[in-house]
Amino acid sequence: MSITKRLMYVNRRAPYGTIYALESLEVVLIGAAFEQDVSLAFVDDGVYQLVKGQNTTGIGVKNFSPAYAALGDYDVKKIYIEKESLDQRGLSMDDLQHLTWEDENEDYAEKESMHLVSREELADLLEEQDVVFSF
Amino acid sequence: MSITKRLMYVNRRAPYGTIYALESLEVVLIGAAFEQDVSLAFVDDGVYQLVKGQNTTGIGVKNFSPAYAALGDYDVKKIYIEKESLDQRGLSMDDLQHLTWEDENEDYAEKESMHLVSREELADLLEEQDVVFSF
Amino acid sequence: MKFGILVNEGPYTHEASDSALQFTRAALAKGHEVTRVFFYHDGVNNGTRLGVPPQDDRNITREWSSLAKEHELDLVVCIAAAQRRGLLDADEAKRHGKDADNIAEGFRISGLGQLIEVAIQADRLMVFGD
Amino acid sequence: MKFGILVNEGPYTHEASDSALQFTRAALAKGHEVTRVFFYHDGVNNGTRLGVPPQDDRNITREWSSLAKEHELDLVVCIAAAQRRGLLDADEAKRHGKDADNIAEGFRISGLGQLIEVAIQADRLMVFGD
Amino acid sequence: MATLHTVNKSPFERNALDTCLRLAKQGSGILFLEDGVYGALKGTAASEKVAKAAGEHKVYVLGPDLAARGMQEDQILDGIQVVDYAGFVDLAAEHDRVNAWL
Amino acid sequence: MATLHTVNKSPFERNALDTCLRLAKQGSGILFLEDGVYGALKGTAASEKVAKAAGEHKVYVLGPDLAARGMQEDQILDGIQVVDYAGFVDLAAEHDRVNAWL
Repeated sequence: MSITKRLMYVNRRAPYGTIYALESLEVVLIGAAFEQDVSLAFVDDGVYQLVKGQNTTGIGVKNFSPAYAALGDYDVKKIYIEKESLDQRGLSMDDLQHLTWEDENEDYAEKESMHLVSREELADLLEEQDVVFSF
Repeated sequence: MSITKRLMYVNRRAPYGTIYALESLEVVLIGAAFEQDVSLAFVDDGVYQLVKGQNTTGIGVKNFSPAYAALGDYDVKKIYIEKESLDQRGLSMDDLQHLTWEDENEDYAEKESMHLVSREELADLLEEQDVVFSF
Repeated sequence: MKFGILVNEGPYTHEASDSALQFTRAALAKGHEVTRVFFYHDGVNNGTRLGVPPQDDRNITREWSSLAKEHELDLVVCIAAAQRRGLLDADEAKRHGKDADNIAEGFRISGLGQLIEVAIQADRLMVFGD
Repeated sequence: MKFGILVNEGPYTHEASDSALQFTRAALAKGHEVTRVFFYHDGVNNGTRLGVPPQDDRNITREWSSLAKEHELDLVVCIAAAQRRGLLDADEAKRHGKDADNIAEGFRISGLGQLIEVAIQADRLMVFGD
Repeated sequence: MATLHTVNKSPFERNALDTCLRLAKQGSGILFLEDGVYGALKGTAASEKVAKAAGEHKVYVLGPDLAARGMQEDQILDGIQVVDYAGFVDLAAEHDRVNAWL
Repeated sequence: MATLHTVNKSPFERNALDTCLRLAKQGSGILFLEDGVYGALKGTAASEKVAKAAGEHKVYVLGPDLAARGMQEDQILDGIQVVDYAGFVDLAAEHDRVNAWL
């Protein structure tokens, strides 16, 4: 397929309480092979997916949070975090994993994947998409 | 079994959007055979379960609302509706099915099953139970 | 217009699969194309042939199967989600050493790529879930 | 003390079955009795033997089965909820003319009366759901 | 024609409607279906914000889901249009994309 | 020892915590587990009401669910006690009944 579409995955659920966060990430990783214009938005409880230091030993469930760090290698490098969602939860970007990607055109320089956006900016981004995935 | 326990079913979900309301009612009807001290509470979106005039033809799903009228025949006659939940939804008792039971000790006189209760009254009722079922 | 349909919840438990079915029927009735129906998360449970719903209620799996037959719909169950939840076809059962399978007529098991593909090919992706 | 456990959601999809499993283990470790674990709504899906979760994650059905074996737990799947969702044992499959069954070792199918019964007999009913 | 947003959650139980209203651009379409139809009713704790939204967007509600829940069309807030499944299909086709706030 | 209430929902996504706080008698036990543990944290939009509740009830949070979500014990509101699954069992045994606000 030679069509390139703008696909955005909207993540609004906390991890572990339900499977949506994990199975959404599985779609993103598989979808990366299709070379589309992909972005991820973390909104509402979805911001909790990226919180650092997750340790699932005590609940006996697989910790899938390290997989987000691989997104850059899959060329998924547009990750938007809604500021209002962080604020409501008393979180800042420092509480989240720092996701980056390496730019092979600039000698593999490490570049920023995470973008803090306001509700207005996120609303604009949503409006630019061809497809919005929600799980 | 000769033990008699106070069992309360707490219904907090709207009908049709999910199956909880229907499958909760199925437990109540089966449970009636055990001759326990049973009551039902309708709280939050659970009050929508009793709204009159449900017509599911258009969604192709079975309308189970007529089954509530049978509760009296099953000797389930303590039905509590939280006033705060009705108020929040702009509903009154007139919008709900009127559920009754027949008192065989009084020549099958029709008696009231529905009781409008305040949050404080419902909190007291919850505290008197041996078992609280929630689905 | 081409529609892709994504169903995220199991039958009966959530109205999502009913809504998806009604939308699909209405889209076909209007002459639109439904390129693919993809079942993900608990949505894979729509594809079991072992369900025995009460006689006086709808049989959602059978409705999907007969709609698929009538309109040559492509009903795809996600393989990863299906494995996790115990929805297998004969090949999958054999591959994993299981002694039975349970997929219904008209459904096929395939990868998540089929979801991305229909999202790209269709004009609209409709998501039905919880 | 006697505990009854009610599980309302399927495995993996919701943390409820994990929580129920952890609670059951902890209660048994403290010397309490777990009179019965009753699976209702999508909880019946905990009882399928056809699930193939990823190798690097837990296998919830297998954990219930082995806990049941070790402690002679009574794992009961609601018959009405199970029929709707396609979870059958050999007898049920035969009765409904189905060509396969999918119940896992250590689980049995029975009526809702078993839930009421354990609610009456146990000292506490613990509800795990969505 | 911008985005069609769908809301299938009760506004009293979940935050889906609030998030939809926070992130929908002015002039969007918003369709209430399934338990979301409770958001379309007059006289509730959610009516004020939905009435305001109906001034900024085109708001629709799925008739079959309303009827299933025993709600009549005269209980619907002014400015909200009732559609059937065929109308839902038309809305999805007319808008540029559909965003489901699950 | 009255009722143990359990809340397994995020206070930002659902109304379970609000209903629990509305209907719990003073002196109840309230345990946050699963996604409910987000209700136990400092500095959130829910903190004020939970802090108030911690003055009227005994409030607990399940440690394994906190750790899974990357939350540390110093992020917990004052007056909330962290328990493990064994502690959860003890709470259930000590109270007269358990009410799960699903």
